[in-house]
Order: sequence, then structure tokens, then C-alpha cells
Amino acid sequence: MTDDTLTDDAPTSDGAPAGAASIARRLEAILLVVEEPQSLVSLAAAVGAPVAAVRQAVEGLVADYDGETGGPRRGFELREVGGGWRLYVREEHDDVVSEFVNTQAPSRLSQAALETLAVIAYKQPVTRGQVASIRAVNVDSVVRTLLSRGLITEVFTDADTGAIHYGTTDALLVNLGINSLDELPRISPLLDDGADGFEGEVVR
Amino acid sequence: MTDDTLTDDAPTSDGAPAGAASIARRLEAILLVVEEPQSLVSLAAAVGAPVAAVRQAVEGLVADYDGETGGPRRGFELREVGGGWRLYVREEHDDVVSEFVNTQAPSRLSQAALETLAVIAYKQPVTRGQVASIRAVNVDSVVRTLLSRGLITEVFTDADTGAIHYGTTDALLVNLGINSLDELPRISPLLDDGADGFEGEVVR
Amino acid sequence: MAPSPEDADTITPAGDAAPPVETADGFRVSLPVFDGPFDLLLNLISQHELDITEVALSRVTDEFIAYLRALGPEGDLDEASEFLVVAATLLDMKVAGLLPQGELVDAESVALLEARDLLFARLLQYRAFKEVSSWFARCLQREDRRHARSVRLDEKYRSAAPELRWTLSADDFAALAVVAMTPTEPPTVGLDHLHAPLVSIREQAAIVVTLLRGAGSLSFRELIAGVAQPGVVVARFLSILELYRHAALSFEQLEPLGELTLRWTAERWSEENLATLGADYDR
Repeated sequence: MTDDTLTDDAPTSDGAPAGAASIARRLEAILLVVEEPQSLVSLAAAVGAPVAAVRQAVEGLVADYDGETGGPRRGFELREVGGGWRLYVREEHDDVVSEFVNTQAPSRLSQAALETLAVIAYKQPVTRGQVASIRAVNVDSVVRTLLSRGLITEVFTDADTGAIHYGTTDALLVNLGINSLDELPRISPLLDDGADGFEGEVVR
Repeated sequence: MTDDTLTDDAPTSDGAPAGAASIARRLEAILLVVEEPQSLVSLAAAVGAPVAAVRQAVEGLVADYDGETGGPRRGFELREVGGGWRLYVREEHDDVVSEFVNTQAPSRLSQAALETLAVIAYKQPVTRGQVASIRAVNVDSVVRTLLSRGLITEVFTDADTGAIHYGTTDALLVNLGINSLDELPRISPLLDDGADGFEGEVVR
Repeated sequence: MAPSPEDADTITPAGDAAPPVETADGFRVSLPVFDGPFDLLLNLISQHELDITEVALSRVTDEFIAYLRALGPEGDLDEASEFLVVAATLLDMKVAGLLPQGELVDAESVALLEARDLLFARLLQYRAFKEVSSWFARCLQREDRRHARSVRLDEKYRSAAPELRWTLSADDFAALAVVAMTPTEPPTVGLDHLHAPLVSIREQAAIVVTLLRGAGSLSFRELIAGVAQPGVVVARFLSILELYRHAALSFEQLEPLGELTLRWTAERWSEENLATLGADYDR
């Protein structure tokens, strides 16, 4: 692997340490086989390099694939979603790829499912009863759908009441194309007022 | 896609026709998602370009990934295997990838994986969606694990819905110490009642 | 950080998004004080621009039912369930709105106003989630079209995985299948943490009747003198309410939270009345 450093430091030659290029090459190998977004920590363990160096190499690859380091803008890109990094087809080629693989898109979520998902995302961990009291309808079957889609999961069960508390999954973040819950649109001004009152009501 | 030709003709600039670079980019997109090696004809159909141009673009990409066009020698390579082209991890990184796979795959199946396997064994042929609905959790990653462990296999794909139906393999029988699926202990009452109920839910 | 800059455009704060105008095919309300789509009605009410007491809920309901009929059996279930949410909230608000609200003289009216605010808050909260759900729909739809690399592992790497250690017998496996396929019980509120012994309202009523007929008039404090268990106090109070329903007693309270005085007023009372008393509390 030592010969790597001789030939492939072109894209990261600007001030990167000697091993950076070869970290990037090993990252490329790992990224080719992973099926889920990989955190920097996991990538660092895989390529046997410090997290800081891996972070730098990842950033270098993103720029590299984006065509910002002298090479072409690749047909794929390196994206950070759901708390990790993963290779994606670049958006402008999605149509070409869709036509080729001809995969059926998963069926759309109903409006009720979307609203329930939103409530769970913002109020997690939250019980079905609490969600139902906000939406004022029974949400059991919708919660089941969201569970089987892997968008939400059971976080814990209250020892006293037996009530299951639900939260969202990393798969939801991936499905939304965001990296963390912090990227959800802010609706807190409204919630801060309303929510407090409701907690009391839920108990009733 | 037109702006591609301005920036990314570096690797194929030597006499290639104007659209070659953008063919290469679309090829990269297709190659990122394919499971099986693709013939030039199939690739040409996918990117909507003449076979000759695709052949040239593929050769350009091979050289590009091999670091012969000014860029780095990538951690992956484009190789022709069995009459088709596919991305592979470059051989010198095999150790890193093997080690990564090794640490990712524990020697025992998780409880979730075992339960999913049991559902598939008794309900086969069965789709992921049906299993997910029975188990009330997303089973995508578990199904991948079971597939990679060779315990289940794709039996057929529904022509209408495109849904893949899974069944168990002989490897499972060997592990269980039985000769055929008929020797699985009977648990029919549950199957008749409970399962049907869920089927209904899946449809809804 | 979202990797693509386009994301910035699509993340609009829910507050000012509010594009709920589906006037073309959505449900419209026609009232003397208002004519327009249902969502707008909600909007106005939540902004206090329309007094909820001016809205005849029964008329809105009638029109909505007519609207649903017109839609036919394959009508939009989402819209119907949404209407139920909204109608329930409107009803709550209307109850609060119709109650007299003079000046803030006593704790009771403050509480009423708070309840009213709470209902507004509730409506706003529901709207917030409803609006933000469109952001979820947009993102999910956009990502549905994206393709991540997800390719089966090469055989040579697959064999690098450690050999599977299998410990289950066929019977274990069958047992596991039963567990996995048993539908999970709908969650129920556990009562195991409640240990209070059951107290009979009928028995407590018998005690109250005996005490009250003897004394003619007693304060509630006197009625529960010497009772240590909260459950018995509650049951005795409930029995008083039941006896009041039977016109067996009257009560008097001069000021809020003041002394509660009970007076035996039954002209005809037989022990048979006791037998059916508190039947509502039986299961």
C-alpha cells in the first residue's frame, strides 16, 4: 500500500499529510461495499486511521467527486445522511438510473401517517396515547405501518404503565435525506405553548 | 447535463466526441447501482448512446480509475468479468474490506434475525413487506444479513408488483438437522389465524 | 449539514408556509358570517378574527356530511378524520367560548380563560404538525427518487465473515416462529401498581344514611371523621352524590372550599333504594 502515496496524491496534494491520499483510497474501497451510511468513527475503524484524518479524507472525496479538485464531476456523489456517509447516484442522473433499475417506489404514506410521523418526530419519545390525543384520532394502525416501514421504533416501555414510547429511526433520516433531527424545520414556538398544556391532558 | 462537457472532459479529452464525458458520467451512475456485470449493449441502452461511444467511455473510465488520466488511482476499479462491466474493490484493498466485513458480521444471528428467519421459514414464499408487517418492524437489514449468510434466497419476483419473495435454503435445513421443510415442527393453528389477519393489513 | 444546497430551499418554517388553499375540491363552509374553505375558517378562528361563538357548528357538520355523501363511499378518509379532529376542537372551543366571561374576578373564570387558551394552543399545535407533515412528504418523495449504492457483497468478502454458530434445534426454531408470529398485544395500562382495596359505594351509602338519618344534618367533615383510607373518603363522597340523585339529601356550601353541610331530606326512604344505589359504579 505504500506505493499509493507515490501516485495518487493529486486531488489532495494541497497541504494534506502524506497518508491522506491512501486513507481516501481505502475509504473508497469500504464505501463501495457498505449498504448503510457509515459514521466517521466506523469508517475510521475500518481504514485504521484517526477520525480527524478520516474526516479530512471524506471531505476531500466529496470535493473530488464534485469535480472541485481538477477531475470531472462524477456521476455519483458522497453524501452524509442519517448520521453517516454513503455513495449515491448524483441527483441529475436519477432518472437514467430509475429507468434502468425499474424499481417500484414504495407506496406513499397517507396524510394520517405523515402527520403521525411528524408528531412522533417532534415529541419523541412519545406514546401512542399521546399522539392520539394530539391528532384526536386513533393512531394504532398508522403506528403499525410506520413501524413496519422502519421509520419509527419502540424506544422503551414504561415500567409502571406498560405504555410503549416511540421514537424515530436513523432510517427515517435517510429517507428524509437529512443527517440529524436538528435539520427538521423548527416549529417550536407553537409547540412550547401547546405541548405543556397537553401533557397534563394526556394524563387525564 | 450540458455543463458537464465544459468541466469534466479531462480524462477523455484526447479526441473523444463532445458527448463522451457526459456518457461517462451517466455510466458512473448506472455502474454504482448494478449488482451484476453489464454488457456494453446493456450499458448503451441504459445511457442511451451508441455502443461504440459507450465502449470508448468505459475504456476512459477504466483508465481514469486506474489513475492514468491525471487523477488518483481509485480504491475501486472498473473490470470486465464474464462479458460484462462492474465496479470492484481494487485488489490491494481486499484485506481492509475483509477485515471490515468480518467485524460487521457477528458469528451468531441476532434475536431479530432468528425471528425473521423463523417467519420466513414458515410462511415462505413471503415478501419483505409481509414479514415486516407480521413482525411490526422493518426487516430490510435483517433480510440482507440472512441473504448474505445464505440462509434464505430470492425465490421469485412478482411480475405485477415487483415484490421479491423469499424462501429458506438447504443451509438452514442442515443447521436445523432436518432433511426437508416438511420436518419443521407443526405450528399450524397460529399460521391459519394470525397470519391471515395481517395479510389484510398489508393490503390496506 | 445537508450535503446538497437545494435542501435549504425546501426547509421552510411551518409557521409561514401555510398553503392550505385547496379551494378547488376541498370542503367549503357557507355560513352567514363566513363563506370559504374549511382550512381558512380554522385559520381565522386561530387568529381570533372570527368569534367561534358565531359559528354554528351543527351547520358546518351538516354541510360536511352532505359533502361526504357527495364524495361517495370511496371518499377521502383522511379528510373525514381530519374533520373529526377539527370538529372536536371547534366544539371544545365553542363550549369555552359560550361560557360567560365577565371580568377576571374569580379563579374559576381565570381557569375558563386558560382552558380557552389551551384549546387555541391545541388547535395551533395540530395545525403545526399538519403543516410540517407536508415537509415530510416532500422530503420523502424527493429521497424516494435517489439511489444509494446498495450492492450485494462479493462472494470473496462474504466468506471472510466468521462462520455462523448455530445452536437452535428444530423445536427451538418452531417455538421462535410462534413467538415471532404472535401478534403483539395492544398495550394496556397496567394496574398492578395500584393496590387500593375495593370500597363499596353501597356499603358507604348505608353508613351515610344511618349517620345522617340519625343526626338530620352533618358536615362532610363529621361524616368522614375517623376515616383514614382515602378510598373510603372518596366512596363516601360518591355515595353522597348518589343519594343526592335520589333526592335523599341536600347540601349546602357557603363559600368555595368551605364547609360542606349535608341535610337528610328524604320523605320516603326504604332500604331497597340502597340495593340499586351506585349501580353506575358496578362493572
